Amino acid sequence: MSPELEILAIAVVTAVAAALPGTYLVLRRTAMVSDAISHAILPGIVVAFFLTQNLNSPVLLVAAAATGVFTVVLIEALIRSRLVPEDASIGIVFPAMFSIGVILISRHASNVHLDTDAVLLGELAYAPFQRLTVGAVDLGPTALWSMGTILLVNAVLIILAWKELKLATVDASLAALLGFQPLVVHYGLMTMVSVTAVGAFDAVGSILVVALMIAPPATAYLLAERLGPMMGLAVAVAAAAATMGWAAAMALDVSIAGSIATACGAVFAVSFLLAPRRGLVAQARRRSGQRLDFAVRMLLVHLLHHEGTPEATEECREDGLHSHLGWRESWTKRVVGKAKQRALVEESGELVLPTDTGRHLGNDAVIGFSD
Amino acid sequence: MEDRGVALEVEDLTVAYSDQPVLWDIDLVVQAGDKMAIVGPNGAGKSTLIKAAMGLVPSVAGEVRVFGRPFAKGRGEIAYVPQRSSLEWDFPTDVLDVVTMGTYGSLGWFRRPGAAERDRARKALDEVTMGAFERRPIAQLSGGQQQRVLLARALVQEAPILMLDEPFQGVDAPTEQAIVAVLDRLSDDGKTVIVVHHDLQTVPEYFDSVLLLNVRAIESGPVGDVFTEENLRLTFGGRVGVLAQLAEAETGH
Amino acid sequence: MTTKLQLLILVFALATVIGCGGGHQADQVQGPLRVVATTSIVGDLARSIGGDVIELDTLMGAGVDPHLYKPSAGDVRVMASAQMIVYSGLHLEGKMTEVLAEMGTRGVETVEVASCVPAESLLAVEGYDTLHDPHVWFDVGLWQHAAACLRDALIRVDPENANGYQERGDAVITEFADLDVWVRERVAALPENRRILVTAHDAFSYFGRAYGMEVRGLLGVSTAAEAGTGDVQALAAFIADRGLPAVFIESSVPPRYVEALTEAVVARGGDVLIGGSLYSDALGSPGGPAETYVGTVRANVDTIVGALSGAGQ
Amino acid sequence: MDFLGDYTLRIVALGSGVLGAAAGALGCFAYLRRQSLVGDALSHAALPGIALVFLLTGSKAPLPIMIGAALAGWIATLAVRLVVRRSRVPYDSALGMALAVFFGFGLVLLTLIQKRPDAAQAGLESFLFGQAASLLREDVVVMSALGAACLVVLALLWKEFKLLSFDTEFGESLGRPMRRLDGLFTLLLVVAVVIGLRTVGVVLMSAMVVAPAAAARQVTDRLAPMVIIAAAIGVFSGVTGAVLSSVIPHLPTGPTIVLVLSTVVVISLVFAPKRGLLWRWIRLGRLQPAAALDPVLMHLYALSLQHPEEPDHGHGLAVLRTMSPTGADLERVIGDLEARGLVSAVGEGLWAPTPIGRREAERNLDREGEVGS
Repeated sequence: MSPELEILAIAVVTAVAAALPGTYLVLRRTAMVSDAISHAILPGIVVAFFLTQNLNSPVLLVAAAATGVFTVVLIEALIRSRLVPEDASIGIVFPAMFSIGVILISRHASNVHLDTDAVLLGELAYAPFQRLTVGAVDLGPTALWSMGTILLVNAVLIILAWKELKLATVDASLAALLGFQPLVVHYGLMTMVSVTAVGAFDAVGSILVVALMIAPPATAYLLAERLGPMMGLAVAVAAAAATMGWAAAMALDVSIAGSIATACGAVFAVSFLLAPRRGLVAQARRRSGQRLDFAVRMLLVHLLHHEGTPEATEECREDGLHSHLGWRESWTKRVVGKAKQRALVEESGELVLPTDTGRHLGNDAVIGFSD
Repeated sequence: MEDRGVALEVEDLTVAYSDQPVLWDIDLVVQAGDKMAIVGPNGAGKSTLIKAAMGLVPSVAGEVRVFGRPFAKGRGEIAYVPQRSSLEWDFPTDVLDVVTMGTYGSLGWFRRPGAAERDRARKALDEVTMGAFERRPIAQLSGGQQQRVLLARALVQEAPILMLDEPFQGVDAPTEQAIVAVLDRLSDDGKTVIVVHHDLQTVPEYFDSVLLLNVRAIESGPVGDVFTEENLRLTFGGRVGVLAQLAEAETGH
Repeated sequence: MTTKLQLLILVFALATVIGCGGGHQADQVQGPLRVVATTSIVGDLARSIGGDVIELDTLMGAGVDPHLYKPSAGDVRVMASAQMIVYSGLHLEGKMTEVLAEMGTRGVETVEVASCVPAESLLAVEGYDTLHDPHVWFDVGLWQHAAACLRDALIRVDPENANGYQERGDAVITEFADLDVWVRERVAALPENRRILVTAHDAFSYFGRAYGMEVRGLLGVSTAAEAGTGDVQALAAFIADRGLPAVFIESSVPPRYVEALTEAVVARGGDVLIGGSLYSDALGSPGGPAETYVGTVRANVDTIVGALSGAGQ
Repeated sequence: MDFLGDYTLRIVALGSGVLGAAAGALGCFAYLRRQSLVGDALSHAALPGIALVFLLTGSKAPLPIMIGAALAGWIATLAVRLVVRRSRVPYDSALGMALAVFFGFGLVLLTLIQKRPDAAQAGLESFLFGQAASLLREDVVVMSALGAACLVVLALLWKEFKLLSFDTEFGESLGRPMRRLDGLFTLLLVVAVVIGLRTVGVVLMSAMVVAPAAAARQVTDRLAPMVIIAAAIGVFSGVTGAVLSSVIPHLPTGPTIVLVLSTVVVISLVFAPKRGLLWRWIRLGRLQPAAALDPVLMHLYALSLQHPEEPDHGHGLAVLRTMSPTGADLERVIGDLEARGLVSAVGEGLWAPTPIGRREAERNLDREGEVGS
């Protein structure tokens, strides 16, 4: 595989690995945890550096993951105290954690090039150049293996604990009633989020992780009604956005992570506009469709009302309808056209008369009940 | 009932969420002084109807007139009591403050409520027998007390029309009695009261007119004329339980 | 349960497919030696020694701070097809340094120029014996080692053009030697009590040691570090006490830190100006006087000496 | 030590204090409206604005850069508002998405800028962000003016902003333009946050919005005191942090202020009268009805549902302990529940809810159902 294709593979694997736990984050309204972790892991990295005195040690990565777990536990404990809402809990914990890291650096290591970026690789473009070799055999980029493993573990855990996770996400009190342990399931999920996030920070960078954890599941949320399809869609959207962003970055020679994050936004924006049922366009279409539908019924009611009465020749003339109904002429034409098309009315000379179907429908409308 | 003029007139109101019409071509005339219940099964669009009539949810089509004037000009004539559960009860404020919010409409911009406004609020609180609770943080209220506070807030608005969304949902018996008493008093004073209601049994007792709603307006008018088994079957689709409830209601009164 | 089992099997099957990615080799194509340099300062060195014989790509252009560099998609191709990669090292390029070092173990010729400097000449970071300040190039004498190192590496990798490399390399080393003397003379012309360089961040330690200037910075090298109110006060007191006429901003650091410093000095009754902007981790714009390493060093020294010897008592 | 005599300390303490007051007050509304993380989101979302301004003007002049940043942030918040209003995507997801997508787009622009051989780009992305120790006199003047303006707007529109945070629908039913008020409030927040980013940096600004409000909320049940207390906490933390970092060498000012703020939050969470954790713990010991008792009762109720035919089927403490591994003192909680007649012993170490306990549990469930819907 060429390095470009390896990057694509890493991007897709990371995207899928992040979208899986991301789906639960979106549903649980704790999406911002992903960003909070990216700030909050700093003190863990710093302390691990003090212990190892080595910026390249894998211990730093492990410490980052452990700090991530600690962060979500802290946030969760605050939320559970019910003294502070979710978003504020996140907003209290991560600045405090980050500040501890900054103070440690400023006091003890201000001349070491030590920060989150310097410790976690965080850059897709370099990922193909860090490779896993056993003996003389090149097994491919390290990031592909690490993210592949995380993806595998996430997928297996989610499949095994599907029911429990679903319940704990959708309705924690019901889960408790049914004898599940939402706390255990929840902390398990949060550990998954944290490990995935830190692993992915190392592979692709923090901002892309935040984008991949939130945007694909949010896009899927626009399109799907149930958890299973939503997660499937999230995975598909994540992979598609990663591929599109990658291709755009290659074509324009720009930041790959930035491009994929932008693609995530673009995919969401398109779904937001064009989603078949929930999209803005569909909403607007439906409005105008309903207006027309509604007008057709009004027309029928009007025609029925005057059918067979002396003023019918006046009231039901095609060219006079608009003034009687108080409609604009062009709109009236559209409504009559629609009614004709649905065979609800027919022309009889200058008059518009309801057909049998139209009469039926109109009567229903008058009675006000047809469900 | 003598004709005291039309308080609220809804014409051709259609509302849709997603692709389902929630309300379909609703026509409704409410006479001034009426005590009207809006009744229908879950998902019939009862709450949506009063929200749409208040302009709180966008409607696809239709018109609302208040005392013959377009809604935009007549909005000040309506006081609205939202569903209790739609509010953030953990908000840092006390009972008197919430009730005083009812005076904000008449205060206009920038002016702060003063002693006069607080007095009005206290009177309203007394009327719902919550006078002793004026300094109580709202987070510490029971469901029934919350409901009475919201009613008091609407009373303070001194509007000729009141719309209440499920005021009896999950409240205790004393609260229910207190609310009914207030509604009766309002009606006696010539105010118009429109209530989204879910308990069929109490309709004949509490209200003098009723709108049967299931996406469409099935029928509306005086309880005696409209609240029939046939109409209820049309409204509720002949569900078991509903008719039993009705039977119970008939034997009860 | 069967669906669960099927799903699990699917997952593992996918994992196997992904796992069989396999490796790649940089394709060997005939033509000029393809060299990739990281920072603009290293790129300038490679250009001077390699001349037109090599095909040089410099990843970070003028003004790009190596701490903050964001690679673009094109860099992947450039790096993958490189026959030789030249980088500054000692963690200047952050995590990239580590990646490049690893590439060096896999057949790509990599040259970490800062590590060519004799170990005893490197400044250790206070408190960490194994870590060193990467800003070696401000000591022009030390940068001669970098030039020699790169020259030898080019000769080794591309013996056909050895003569050219040797010639240009020697010329560069001579030029640096002259520059070193020039800088020394310029700084020596300053009165002794004016030989103090105050900047926003600590990038000038090698410069200070080599040319006899005391160096003070407000911020450390780490982009995450922050200054304390006490640090600003202490540095302001120091400047006021010494009656220093000028302090300096850097092109890549917001001027407000140094502005806060000068405000504080003025409030203490001192009279200090911002003496100008120094180039720290990157060269100036092409076409300007600081487009080369030599030009940048000259520009910095002119700025420093000009401001410190100027107004004042 | 002569605190007030020193210029730097005076400026830093004053600046942090003013910012603390304004952010603390505005932050209360942000906190109550669940917009606590707007500061963090804006600091990322500003990047494309910064990059575009540089692409257009080629300079890092602070004012255009700040305007670009504020505009990008403002557009991001508008996008969040649109998404939340017109779809079912929750607010926090929309916010996180705006943050990441805007920042990602900013990265794309930055890599384009990097290709331009232009030394003026040096340090572009860090140019927006200040540090508390480097506050300038000019900053203090600007912050005081804008802070005062914010407080004046808050005071003038007090009841409208209260409606906005408590019951938007009711506000609308009064005919108030709640959407425009929402836009105005968000604009105030954006301006305050961007000024804060420029002067004291991302993390301190994020904390200044959330922490004072969270701490103040614990100690009062009314809005006006909450806003005043939050502003006071902001001032106190700003000044204390500045003094500490002046006295102790190499103690960075911004993070110190954040830790002072965090300490205040922890203290208020633990010691707040009536709400605080300590209070809760004491109540647990004192046979008072307490929310903390509920989980154990709920678990016992849930367990009993598994034996519908056998209402008196008892369960041991070991089972309960696995259900609530929070380390609560189960013996005491159970004793307390028994004293209140909510549970009874049905065997050696076995407990079951009484009928009253069942009703209580069912009521709790109803309550949670309502909150959830």
